Amino acid sequence: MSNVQLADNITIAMARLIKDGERVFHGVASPMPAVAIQLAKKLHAQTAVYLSIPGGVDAVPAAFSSYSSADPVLREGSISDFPLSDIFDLSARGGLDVAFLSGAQIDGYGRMNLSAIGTYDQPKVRLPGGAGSAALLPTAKRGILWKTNHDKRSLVEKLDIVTAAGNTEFVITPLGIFKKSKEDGRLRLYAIFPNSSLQEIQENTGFVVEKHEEFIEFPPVTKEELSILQSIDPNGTRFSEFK
Amino acid sequence: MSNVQLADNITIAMARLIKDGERVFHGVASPMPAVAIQLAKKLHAQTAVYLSIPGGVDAVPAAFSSYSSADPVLREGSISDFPLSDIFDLSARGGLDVAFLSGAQIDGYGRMNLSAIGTYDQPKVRLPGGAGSAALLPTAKRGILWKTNHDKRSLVEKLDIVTAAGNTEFVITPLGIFKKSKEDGRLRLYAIFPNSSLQEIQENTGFVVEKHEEFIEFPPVTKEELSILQSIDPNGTRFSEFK
Amino acid sequence: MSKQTSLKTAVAAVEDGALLALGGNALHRSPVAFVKELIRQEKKNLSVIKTAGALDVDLLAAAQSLKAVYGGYIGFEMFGLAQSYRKGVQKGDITVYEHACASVIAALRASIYGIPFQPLNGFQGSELPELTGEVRYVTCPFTGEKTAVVSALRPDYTVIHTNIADEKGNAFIEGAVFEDLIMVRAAKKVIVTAEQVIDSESWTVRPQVPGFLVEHVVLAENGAAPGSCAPLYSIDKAGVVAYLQNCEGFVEKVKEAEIHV
Amino acid sequence: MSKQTSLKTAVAAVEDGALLALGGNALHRSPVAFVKELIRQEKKNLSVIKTAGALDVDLLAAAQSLKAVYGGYIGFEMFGLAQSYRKGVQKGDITVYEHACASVIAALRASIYGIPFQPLNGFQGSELPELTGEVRYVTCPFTGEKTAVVSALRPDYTVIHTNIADEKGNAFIEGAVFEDLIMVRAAKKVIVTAEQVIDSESWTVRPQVPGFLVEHVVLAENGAAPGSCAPLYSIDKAGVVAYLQNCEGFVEKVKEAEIHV
Repeated sequence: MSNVQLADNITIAMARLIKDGERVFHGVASPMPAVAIQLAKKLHAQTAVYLSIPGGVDAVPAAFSSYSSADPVLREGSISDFPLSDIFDLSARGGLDVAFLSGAQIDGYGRMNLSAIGTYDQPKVRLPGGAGSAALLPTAKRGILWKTNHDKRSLVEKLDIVTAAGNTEFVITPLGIFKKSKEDGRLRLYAIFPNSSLQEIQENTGFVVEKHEEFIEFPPVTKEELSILQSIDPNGTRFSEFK
Repeated sequence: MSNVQLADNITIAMARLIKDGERVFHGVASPMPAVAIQLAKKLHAQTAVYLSIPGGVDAVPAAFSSYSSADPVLREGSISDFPLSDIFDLSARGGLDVAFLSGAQIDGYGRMNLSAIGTYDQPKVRLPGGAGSAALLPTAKRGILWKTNHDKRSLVEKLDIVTAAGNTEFVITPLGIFKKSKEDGRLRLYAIFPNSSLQEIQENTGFVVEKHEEFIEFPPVTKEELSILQSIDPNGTRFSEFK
Repeated sequence: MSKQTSLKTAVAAVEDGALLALGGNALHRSPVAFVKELIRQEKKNLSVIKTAGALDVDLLAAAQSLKAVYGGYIGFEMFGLAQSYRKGVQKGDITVYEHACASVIAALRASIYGIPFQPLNGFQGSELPELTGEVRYVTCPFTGEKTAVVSALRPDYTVIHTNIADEKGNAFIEGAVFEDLIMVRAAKKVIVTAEQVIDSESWTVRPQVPGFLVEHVVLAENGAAPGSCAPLYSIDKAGVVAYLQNCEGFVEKVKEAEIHV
Repeated sequence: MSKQTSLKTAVAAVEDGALLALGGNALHRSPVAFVKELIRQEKKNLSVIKTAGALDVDLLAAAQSLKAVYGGYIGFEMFGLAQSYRKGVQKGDITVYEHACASVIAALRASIYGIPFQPLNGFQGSELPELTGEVRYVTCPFTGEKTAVVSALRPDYTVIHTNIADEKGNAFIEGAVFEDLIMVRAAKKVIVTAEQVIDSESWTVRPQVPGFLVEHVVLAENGAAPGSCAPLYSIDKAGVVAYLQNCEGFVEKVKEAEIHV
């Protein structure tokens, strides 16, 4: 399956998870969430509130940057401001519904590591750091995490460092969607993308993969979704994580 | 002596105490400080920074309100904003030079009461409250207090309630100016206005009055001061506390 | 779905016993129209958060609607004391939690930040901490310093009066914002009254209050009078004096004045 | 007296070992021209405070000028890792005090408020508190709640790059302010670089940075490049890629480029 289709699946899956009226944030290095929020707002979540680092509320950017998800283009079309510090405060007081976050490693509890591979003090690879995650993941109502690769190095039984933990509800990968189980707080398989299979996911995941109690067949991407997606992101910024 | 001259003396004395470059704040019910700051900025303190409740920096109001020192006219002519919350923060981090404050009662240590006459829980007279004083007086570098009456009910040996204490440097009344002594932290008489005398001040003050180690003859109000004062405040807002 | 509603409906949402933060400062841009409707609806046992309050707080006191005040200054500046508030406190009907204006802000910040308390630098030498119980002390775990802290104050409603609002809740304040933007963020719910309500497509200025934080928008022309709402109107001296000369009479008139919006 | 000075003079004021807060976020409106001059003047042992940093922090790492970072994210987003920073940390030359971006803000707020520590709601389940020592816990004296707190971070200098400044230090940021206004208030001293310096009498917009908080103003056209400074210029992809392909070579060129301002 082409990267184009993988990115479309992930972006559309993200959009579908956004509910109408929710306050939704993404941070740096988040091209797919940035596009997905616009998509959701054109589909079923027209009153969702879009918040991002440049601080505009409900921006409708004319285009996206392929290099940065903190670019001031993401403030275009907004009529009021709500800077990053306000967004963190909003989450801290229980007013942020969705935070899109990612990690170099994600474990079976939906915790993530973006600090280092190896140890904190003597890292093999120093990673960028969790940005807002350590404050947002435990305070936002729903964390939606994603990975552009699905392998045992990324989806691990044990994180090298727990950068952030908390309210991860979904983890989306090129192969499918995990959802945290209310039974034991562990990620279980919620949906499988058409390009993949339970077996492929099990073989490429570092933690035990079981089906979620709410497991669904992933509803096929619709023409409407694809068409609006294409009109929102004609330059394919959503593919930039796969380049 | 007329109230006009009393207010002019106090206002000019306030202006003289402002040093060039200082960051100076007044709050509610402060017509004389509001005028005095403008006067100082036209005389010797041209780079003093004027801060007030409406939040404009270095406002040059075309006129003053006789009813309120929080009036948005006090934002006129400013080119940037620094709201009240910022002013309190500035003082808290050691960046505010002068706060003009007043109290219903002031004691011999320059502490003040604007909370109540009687006890806090069962007051004879509930007063408005200290506004910013309890936070500003201990943190601003210099507190300049004033009273429009000078009697034993106002300048007392013991406050009914200590609303605020701290860095009071001067207390100005219609009769003269007290300055805190570095020796024992008590107010001592620093200057006597031309309309008064040491004896009058001693007889009308509730705490023991001694001359300050830096006692000065109050330099006569100059024509320049009076003329600029009149041009800044042609409507006599500075007299409104004496009406 | 428009958030615009009538003053009656917006006020009806406020329950007896609610904790309200009221915007504006002293006699400027405070939500007087809203307070008058609180009185008409005979709300009881309200607690009010305010840095510097005047007519808004005193009206509630005159109407016997006020249980407690968390504030730095309640008075009419050059017009004199807040007579109804003062009498209510002296009679023991109203409890004053006297703050510094700065500690009101700190307490609101705690709510903004989702934390139970907020440190601040102030109150050294003041008797207010022991008299009110509002200020306590914590030892800094980094420096060992004794640090004053206040408890979070989270208004059930923050009510602000603004120059322009739209049907989505976006609101613009011309000039002095006072503590309104802090109060808006600290509250569970926000009600905006405005001199003018426009369509959200037609903004030519940038509103400081983002609509998504706002629950109700109410058109209230002259909504801060007899206080000021710059640049539209200044303090109405005669109106304030009339109030102070007969607070109870003023309240009666307010109650008789049926509103038709 | 004008606060405008040359880049050289402003940078010369920064001492080795200084704690700097750098404005902007990621590759946007960060003070790159200032950082380049820090490198030319061979400053050593600098510590940097940043929410999300990129070229500014990495350049200092590449030039061996960086001792420590207090930050939430140091990386080039879609361009990849911050190579010099990463290597410096891996070699043990640079100490990372990894914060959440929110706790950087909290630590700066403590400085703004003149308090030794700031509570925040976050870090539940994270190992960062024990790994960095930057987050400790205090018991709320009102509720008994265990509350995370960070120590005040007070920059010796905050340096921000802005669109327009004047000779008095007033500065205007067009569009996204990022964390600049917080950093400005938290610092002991503030240096503003600007794309344009105008006369303070000629403002047609309202600057967000009041001049009295600012020490030096420096004209720095293209001062954030190859990062962006909206609406004047976007990220210069070629410039960023060239840097990442040869960080040390880039630093050498910076050092060779004598500036004439």
